[in-house]
Amino acid sequence: MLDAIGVTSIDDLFRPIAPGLRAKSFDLPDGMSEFEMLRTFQELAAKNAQHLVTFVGGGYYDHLIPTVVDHLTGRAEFYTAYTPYQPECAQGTLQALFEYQTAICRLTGLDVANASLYDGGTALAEAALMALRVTGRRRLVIDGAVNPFHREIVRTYLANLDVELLEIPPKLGLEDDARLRAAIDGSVAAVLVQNPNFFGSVSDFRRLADEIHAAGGLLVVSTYPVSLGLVATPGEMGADIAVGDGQSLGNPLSFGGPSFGLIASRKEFIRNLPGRIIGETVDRHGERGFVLTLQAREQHIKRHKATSNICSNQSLCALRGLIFLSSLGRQGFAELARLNYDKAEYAKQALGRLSGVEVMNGGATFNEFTVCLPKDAAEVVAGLLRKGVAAGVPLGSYYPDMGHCLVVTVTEKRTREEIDTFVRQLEGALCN
Amino acid sequence: MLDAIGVTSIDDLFRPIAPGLRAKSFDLPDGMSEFEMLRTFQELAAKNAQHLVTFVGGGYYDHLIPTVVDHLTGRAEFYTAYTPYQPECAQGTLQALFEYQTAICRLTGLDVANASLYDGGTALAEAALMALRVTGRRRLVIDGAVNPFHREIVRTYLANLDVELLEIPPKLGLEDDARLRAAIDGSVAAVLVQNPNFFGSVSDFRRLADEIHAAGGLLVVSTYPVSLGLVATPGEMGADIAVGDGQSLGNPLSFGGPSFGLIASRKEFIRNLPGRIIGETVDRHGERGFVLTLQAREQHIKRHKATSNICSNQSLCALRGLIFLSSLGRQGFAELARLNYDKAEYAKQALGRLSGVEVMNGGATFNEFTVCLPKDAAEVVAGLLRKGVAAGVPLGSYYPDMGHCLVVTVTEKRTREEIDTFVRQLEGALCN
Amino acid sequence: MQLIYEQSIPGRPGVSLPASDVPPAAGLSAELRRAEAAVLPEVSELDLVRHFTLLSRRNFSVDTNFYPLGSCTMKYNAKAIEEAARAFVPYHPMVALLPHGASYCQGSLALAYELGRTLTEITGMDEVTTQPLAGAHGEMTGIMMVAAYHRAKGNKKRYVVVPDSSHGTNPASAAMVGYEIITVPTAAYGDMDLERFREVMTDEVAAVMMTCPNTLGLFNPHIREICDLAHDHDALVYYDGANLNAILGKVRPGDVGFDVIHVNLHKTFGTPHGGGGPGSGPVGVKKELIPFLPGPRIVRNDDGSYALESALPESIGRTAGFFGNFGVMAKAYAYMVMLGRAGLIQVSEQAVLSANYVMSRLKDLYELPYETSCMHECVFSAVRQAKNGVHAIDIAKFLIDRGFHPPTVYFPLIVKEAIMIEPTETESKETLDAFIAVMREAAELAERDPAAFATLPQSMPVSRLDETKAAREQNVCFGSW
Amino acid sequence: MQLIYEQSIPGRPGVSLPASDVPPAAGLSAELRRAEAAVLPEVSELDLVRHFTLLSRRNFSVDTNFYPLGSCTMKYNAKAIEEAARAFVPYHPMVALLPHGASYCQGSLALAYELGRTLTEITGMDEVTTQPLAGAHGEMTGIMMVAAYHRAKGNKKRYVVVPDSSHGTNPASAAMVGYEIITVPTAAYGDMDLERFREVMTDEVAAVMMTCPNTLGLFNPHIREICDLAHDHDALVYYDGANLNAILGKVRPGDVGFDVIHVNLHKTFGTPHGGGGPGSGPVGVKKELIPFLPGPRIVRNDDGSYALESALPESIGRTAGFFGNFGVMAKAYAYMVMLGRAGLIQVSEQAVLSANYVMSRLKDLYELPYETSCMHECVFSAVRQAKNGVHAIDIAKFLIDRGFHPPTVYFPLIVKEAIMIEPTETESKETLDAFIAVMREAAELAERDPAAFATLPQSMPVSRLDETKAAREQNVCFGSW
Repeated sequence: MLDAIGVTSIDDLFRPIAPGLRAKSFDLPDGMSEFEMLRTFQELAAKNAQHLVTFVGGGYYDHLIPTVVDHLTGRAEFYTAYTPYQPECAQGTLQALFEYQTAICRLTGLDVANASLYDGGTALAEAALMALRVTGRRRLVIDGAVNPFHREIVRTYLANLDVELLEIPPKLGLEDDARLRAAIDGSVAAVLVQNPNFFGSVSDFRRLADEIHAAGGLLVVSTYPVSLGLVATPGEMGADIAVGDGQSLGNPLSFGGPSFGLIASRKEFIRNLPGRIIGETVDRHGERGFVLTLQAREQHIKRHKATSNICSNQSLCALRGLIFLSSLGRQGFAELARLNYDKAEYAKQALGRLSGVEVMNGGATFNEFTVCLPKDAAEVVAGLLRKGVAAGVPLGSYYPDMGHCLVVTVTEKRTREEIDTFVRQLEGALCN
Repeated sequence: MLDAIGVTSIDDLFRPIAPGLRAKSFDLPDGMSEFEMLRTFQELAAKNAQHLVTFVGGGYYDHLIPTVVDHLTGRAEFYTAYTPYQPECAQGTLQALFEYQTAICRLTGLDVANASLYDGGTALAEAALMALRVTGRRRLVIDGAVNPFHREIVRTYLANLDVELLEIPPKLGLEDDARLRAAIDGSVAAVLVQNPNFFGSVSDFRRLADEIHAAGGLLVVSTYPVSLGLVATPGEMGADIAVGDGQSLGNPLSFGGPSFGLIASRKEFIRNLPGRIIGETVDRHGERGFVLTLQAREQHIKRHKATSNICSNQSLCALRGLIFLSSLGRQGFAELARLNYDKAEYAKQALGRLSGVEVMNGGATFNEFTVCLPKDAAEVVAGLLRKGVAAGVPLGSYYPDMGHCLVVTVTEKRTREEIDTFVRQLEGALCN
Repeated sequence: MQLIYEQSIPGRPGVSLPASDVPPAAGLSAELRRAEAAVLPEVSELDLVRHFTLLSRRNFSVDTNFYPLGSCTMKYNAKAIEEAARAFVPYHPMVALLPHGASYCQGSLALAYELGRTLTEITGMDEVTTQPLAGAHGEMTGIMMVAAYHRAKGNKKRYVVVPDSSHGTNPASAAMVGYEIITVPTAAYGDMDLERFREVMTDEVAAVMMTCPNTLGLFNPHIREICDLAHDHDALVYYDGANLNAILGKVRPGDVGFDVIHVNLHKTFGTPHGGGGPGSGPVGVKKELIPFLPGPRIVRNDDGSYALESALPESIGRTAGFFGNFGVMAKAYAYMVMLGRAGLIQVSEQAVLSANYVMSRLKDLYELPYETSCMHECVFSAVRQAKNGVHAIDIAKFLIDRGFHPPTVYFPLIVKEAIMIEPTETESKETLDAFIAVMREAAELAERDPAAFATLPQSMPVSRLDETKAAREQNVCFGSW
Repeated sequence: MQLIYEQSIPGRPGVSLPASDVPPAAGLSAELRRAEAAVLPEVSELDLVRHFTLLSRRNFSVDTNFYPLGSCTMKYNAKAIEEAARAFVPYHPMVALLPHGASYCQGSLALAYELGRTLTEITGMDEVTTQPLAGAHGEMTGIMMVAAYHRAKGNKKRYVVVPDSSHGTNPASAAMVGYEIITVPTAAYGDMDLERFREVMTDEVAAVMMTCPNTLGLFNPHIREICDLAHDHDALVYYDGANLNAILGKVRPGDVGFDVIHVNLHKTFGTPHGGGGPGSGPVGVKKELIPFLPGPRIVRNDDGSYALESALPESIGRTAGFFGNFGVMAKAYAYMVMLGRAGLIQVSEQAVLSANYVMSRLKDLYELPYETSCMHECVFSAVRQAKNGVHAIDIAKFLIDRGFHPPTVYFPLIVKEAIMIEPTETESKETLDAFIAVMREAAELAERDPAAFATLPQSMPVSRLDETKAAREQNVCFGSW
C-alpha cells in the first residue's frame, strides 16, 4: 500500500503535521485481549451494589423487557448501520422508524412525531424552543411539578437566549392548575407541564389547554409513556406538543442511558419539529418506500438556521421502543399500565396506613406517589439502602420545604412480597 | 377456519381418536409469562455452586470463547433453520458446514470429515462400527487409557452385536503401547486409542499404526481438538479414523451439552462415514454451490442398511467450532494450544514439588496430567470442593487400583494466581 | 460467495488471547509435535463477522420464512427460552460426578429431573432418561433397553417390526442394536395393514415401532389392538415421538399401551433446530424397563435434594457423555413451564386445526392419497401435476421463489410425489392463507405452463444444483492442505 | 413489505405479562382515562420476529457491507464491547443521586470517571464531562461553557466563527447558544482562508470552531496560528472531534491550543451507530473552563472511592438526564482498554494509510479538488463524470448495486459533486481493492454509457425514491388512528 501511495513509511503520511504540533504525551496502559477486558469489566460491575430492590423512579423506571426486544434490536443490520441517508439500502431502518413515529402518534394522541431525540429532558427543552419558534414569543411558564432534572435542562438550554422562564412552585397535595393558569397572558409562548407529574399525580389539563390556547400560546405536556396505556393522552388533554423519555419502553436502566426522547405535535407544527423525520413515498415503480424528509429543517442543510443542532439521535433505542410496544400489543400495553397502576395503589394504601405516614397526592396517581414521613426522608432512605432497598426519591434536594417527603415508585416488576417487605422495612425505619 | 374444514369445533378434529384412547391424566402446572419463567430459571441456576475454580476435565473443558462465536451463531437464519434438504435456500448452512469439514480435515490431518456427530463418546462408538464395516472383522481392541465414559459408550453400542471388544488395562506412568501391539492379530478390525489419553499423556502411535496396518486393521484415534494446535495429528500418526469431542472448540460447558462429535477419515472410507456429508458442486449456471451428498449412506434413504441411524446431528455446535477456529486463526489456535501446554506444565511442576505428591505420567502431557497423592484422592477432592475448588478427577471410580490418583486439568483460563492458590490449597489438604 | 479459507491472508491475526502469565515450558519432542500448524483461516474479526453474517442470509429459517416441513415440527422458537438456558451455561458436568459433587449442582440436576417428571406426565410413562442426544439416539437407546429386557427374561428375539411409512431412523436404529427388520405395508386406509401385521407378529419379534399419528398425519384407530397383539408375544411397543405435537393432552402413549417412547424436544417442545441440530431425544419407559435405563440416573432424595445414581447393575450403560444435551433440555423445559397445562393442550389443538385448514383448502387441486381428517400434518401427492411433468420437487422450487420453505417432498417414501405439510400451531391464519394461495398458483401454473418450472428457483443465490456431480467427485474438503 | 400495523389482527395477544398478585385498584375517573387504548400492533411473537428480522435485512450495515462514509468513521464494532456493556445494564442511575447513594454505584462511577481520565490523556485536555449524548450535544454543551466563561469574565461576545467546510452541527450548535455565525471560506489550499480569518477575528468573537483534520481530510498547517490569533482576542477555540480518528497519539488538540473538544465515542471509539444513534459526545476542557462543566460531576476521592459533586455554583447546569449515554460509554471504554496505547496509535496510522491508498488508486479517474496527502479520509469530486450527466449521487447508486455503501455525497457543501471516502482502519486491503475496482468501473461506465446510471440501483428492495412527494405529502404516521 505504501508503494501505491508513493511513500516509504506510514510516518511520511503524517508529515503534514509539524513536529511542534505533535502529542506531548499519550500515557495509556497496554492493551489487553477481550477476555481480560471482560474480566475487568465484570469485576468493575460487581463493585455496584447487587440486587437492590428498587422503589425509585425519578424519570427512569425498572420495567420488564421482553426477550425479543434484545434479540431483534441486536440484528447486525440494524445495529451497525448509519443514519439512513441512502434510502434504497436503508429501508430497514427507515420503515422501522416510520412505524415508530406511528406508535408515538398513537400513544400521545397527536398527529406527527419525529424519529427520536436524546432523552426526556432534552426533548422538553427542544419543545420549549419549538414553542418559541412557533409563536414568536419569548416567555415560557413551567410547572414546578415537572421533573427537576428536566427543568434544569430547560434552564440550561435557555440560559443564553433572550427568553424568560417562569417557574411556578408546585402545590403538593392539591393538584390545582390555578397558579399556572394565572401566569398565562398574551406574551406566553407555552405552558410546560408534566403528566403524571414528578410527585406521581395525574392531572386533567383541559382547562389549562383552553386558556393558553385562548391566549395564543401552546401547551407542552411531558408524559411518562407507560402511563399512556391508561391515562388520557396529551392529545385528549389539548396539548400541542408532547414529549417524554422512552426509556421505560424497552430500554434497560443501564445507569441512565441510552434511552430516547419522544416528541409529537399537531400536524401544523411539523416544520418546526427538531430532528429527523421519516416520510412515506414511492419509488420509480410506484412501490412504497421511506425516506428522511423535510431535511431542510436540519443542521446539515440549514446550518445555523436549523430547527435544532441535533444530528445523531437515539434510533436504536427508538427501535427498542417500537419492538417493545409491538410485542405487548394494544391489549398488553394497556395491561402493563394497569399492572403499574394497581401495584402502586396497593403500595400507596399500605404505606398510607403506617402511623405518621401521609400520602400527599390529593388526587389520582400513576405508579408513583409521594408520602410525607415523620422524619427526614433522606435519612430514612440512606438507612434503608443499607438494608438493600432503594426506598424512593427524598424531595429535600429538589424542594427544600419537602424534606420529609419521599416519592415512591412501584412498577410491574415489584412483587407483592417485595412491597410488603418494603412496607415493614419502612415501618421499622420510622420506629427507630 | 373451522368453516373451511367443515367442522363445528376443534374437538371434531380429534374424533378419529376413540374415547378409550384419550389421556388419563395431564396434571401439569399452569403456564407463566416469560418474565416469571426467567425468574424461576435464574433462581434454579443459583442453586448450583457459584464460581468454583475448576481443574477438572474428563472430556469437557473450561475454555475461553470469543464473543463473536455467540454473536454469529445466534443469527436467526442459522439458528432456526432445519437440515439443509433444500439446498437452494440453505446455502448458508451448507457452505458453513463444508468449511467446518475442511477445518476438521486440517486439524486432524485426514482427508474427509462429516458434518458432525453427537459427541466425542458416540463418535468413538461410530468409528468402532465403521472399522467393523470397513474391515468386515468382528474384533476390536481398545486402550484402557481411553476416557472411561467413552469406553462405556462403545461397550453400550456394541453390547447387542456379535463383536468382541478387548480392553487393554492402562499402564500409568509408562506410556508404552507394547500391550496394545501384543493384542493385534489378523482378526482385529481396529485398535482404538486416545491422544492425549485420559491421564493427559501424549503418545507417539506411529509404530502401533504400522503394526495394525500390517495386520489389515485400522487405527482409530480419539483426540482432544485443542491439543491439535501443538500435538502431532492423527493423520501424522497413521490413524485411519480420528474422532473427538468438539466442546472445547467454542461450545460452553452448559452442564455437559450440547457439544459435537467430530469424525474424519482417510478418503477411501468416505462411503462408510456415518452422518451427513456436505459436498461441493455447481448449479445450472456453473456457480459453485453445496449439497448434502452421498445421502444413500443415510437412514432416510437406506433405512436399516444405513451406515448409522443418525439423523439430527449437532450442526449449530459444529458451526460454533468453525467460527471459533476461524476467529483464532492459524496462529491463534497454535497459541491457544501452547498456553494450555505451558499452564499445565507450570502446575505440574508446582504440584510435583509438593511433598508426597508424584506426577505419574512418564512422558509428555497436554493440559492435563495425573498426580498420585499420599491420601485417597476422592477425599481430598471432596474437601477442596468445600473450599470452592474442583481439584481434578479422582481415579478410584474408574480405575480401582488408582484411588490415590488425580487427573488435574489446566486450561488457558486458569491464571497463575489461581494455580498458585490451588497448589497451596492442595498442600494444605495433604497436611491435615 | 468465497469460502472463509479463500479470504485468508497468511499472518493476519484474529482474536487475541491473554498474554501468558507463566514461564514458557520446555516444548514437546519433535515426534510428538505436529509438523505444521493447521491451515485455519486468517482473517480480521470484521471479515469474519461479515462472512458469517452474509452466509447466514443465504438460509431460509423459521424466523424469516414459513417452514411447513412435514415430520419436523418447525414451530416458532421463543427467544425467552434462550435466555433461560443461558443461566446454566457456566456449569461443568464433571463436578456432578466428583465425590459429593451432586450437592454443588443442585440447580442443574433439579432441572434435568423435573424435565423428566414433566415428560412422564405428558407421555404417560413411568420414568425418563434425558441422556439421548437426538431422536434417533433415543430410538437406539430405547431399543437397547428392549434388548436388555428380553435378555434379562431369556427371550430369544430376532426381529423388529416397522410399518413401511415409518421414519428411516426406526429400522436404522433397530439395526444398530442388531435386530433384523420386518416391514409391514400400509393399507388403503393409510395405516399399517393390520392383517399383514398379524402375519408377521411372532414370538421372535422383539419390538414393534410405531409413529402415531403416523407420517401420513393419521391417527391409527387400531393402535391399542396392535399394542395388545405385540404384548401377547412379549414384544414391546415403541412410540416414535416425532409426531407428538399432534396429541399433547389428548393421548398419552403410555395410556394406550406403549412401553417405550422417545420425545424430540427440538420438535414438540420448541427448541431451535440449528440447521440440523442439536436436538434432544429423552426416552420414557414403563416400569418394567426402568432397571435398564442408561446411567448415571438423576434421582430425587426424600429430603428434596437431587443425586446421581451410578450403581445400576442392569443398566444398558451410558449412551452419551453426561446428562444429555442439557442446553436443549433447559430450553424445552422453559417452553413447558411457560405454556403450562392449558398451553400445551392448545398447541396440539391449534396444530391440528391448521393442518386440517390447509388440507381443506388445497384438496381440490392436489391429490390426497388417503383422504380423511388429518392430525397435525397432511400429505398430498402431486401425481396430478406430475402428469404434466411437474413433480413435487418442482413445486417445491416454485415455493422457494415465493419465499416459502417447501414442505417435505422426499418422504414418506410410500407416497409418490409426496407433499407433506406441517404448518404448526405458531403460524397465523394470514400466513397459512398466503401459503395456500401460492400452492394454488403453483397448481394452476402446472396446468397452464408446466415448462415454466424447469428453471426454478431463480431468486436464490444458486439455482438447482448438480447432485450427481457432488456424489461423484466427493469434494468434501476445500483445497489441499 | 407490509407495515407491522398492516399485519395487526385485533385481539391477537402478544407477549404475556405476569399475572397480577395484588388486588385490582379502583380505576381512574373518566376524565383522567384515555378514551380508547392506543392502536398498537397486535401480532403473534412469531410474526413480530419475522417482521423485524426481514426488515433488518433491508439495510446495509458495517457487518454486511463496506461503509466508507466520510466524516462518520464507520469502523468495525467489536462484539466483545457489547458483552462488556451488558455487565452494567441492571443499575438504576437514581441510586447514585440518593443520600449516600454513590457508595452503591462505585463500579459505574469508576467506569465513567476512568473513561473521562482516558479521554483527557488522549485529547490533552484537563477535564472531561461525559454527560453529552451525541456529538452535536457535546458541541452545544461546549459552547455553553464558552458562553459561561465569557459571562464570568464580563466579556461581550456575539459571534462564533466557523470555516465553510465545517459540519452543519457547528453553526447550528453555536446558534442554539444564541451566537451569530461568521463563516470563513476555504482557501485554495483546502483549509480556512487565513487572511479572511484575520479579518473577522475581533474582540466580539466568542469562539472559533475547527475540525482538524478538516472535512476535506486535510490537517491545517496554520492551526496553532489560528489558536493564537483567537486567544489574542480572548476567544476560545473549539475542536470538533468528528475526525479524531486521524490523529490518535499523533496530535492532542489540547497541546495545540484548543480549549474545548467534543469526542464522538461512536465514531472514534468503535461503538455501533445503530441506524443513527445512540452516540455519545463527551466534552473535554482546559482548566479555565472546569468551573462551568455541567453537573453532577463524578470525582475521585483521595481514598480511591468515587463520588458525585453537585454543588457547582458556576456550572452551566445539566444538559441531559444523568451521566450520559452510559451504555455507549461503557462500550467505548472497553474498546480503549482492549486497544491500549499502541493499539490506538495503530488505529490512526492504519486509517490514514487506508485513505491515502484509496486516494492514490482513484485520483487518475476522479478529480481531487485539493490534491495533497490526506489524513483519514479523502474527498473527490465527480465533476469530470458530471460533464457526462453522471453525478456523484449516480455513482453512489452504482455502488449500492455492487454491495458497497456509498461514500458521503452531499457533503462537504463546498465541494461540488463531492465523494467523501473514509475507509477506516478496520477494513482489509482486499476490501479496499474491491471497492477501488468498483469505483474505477463506475468511472469507466460514466464514460462509456452514462445513461446506464439513471435506473440504478436495481438490486435493492426499492429503486430511487420520490423525495419531493415525501416532503409535499408529509405522510409521517400510518393511517388514521
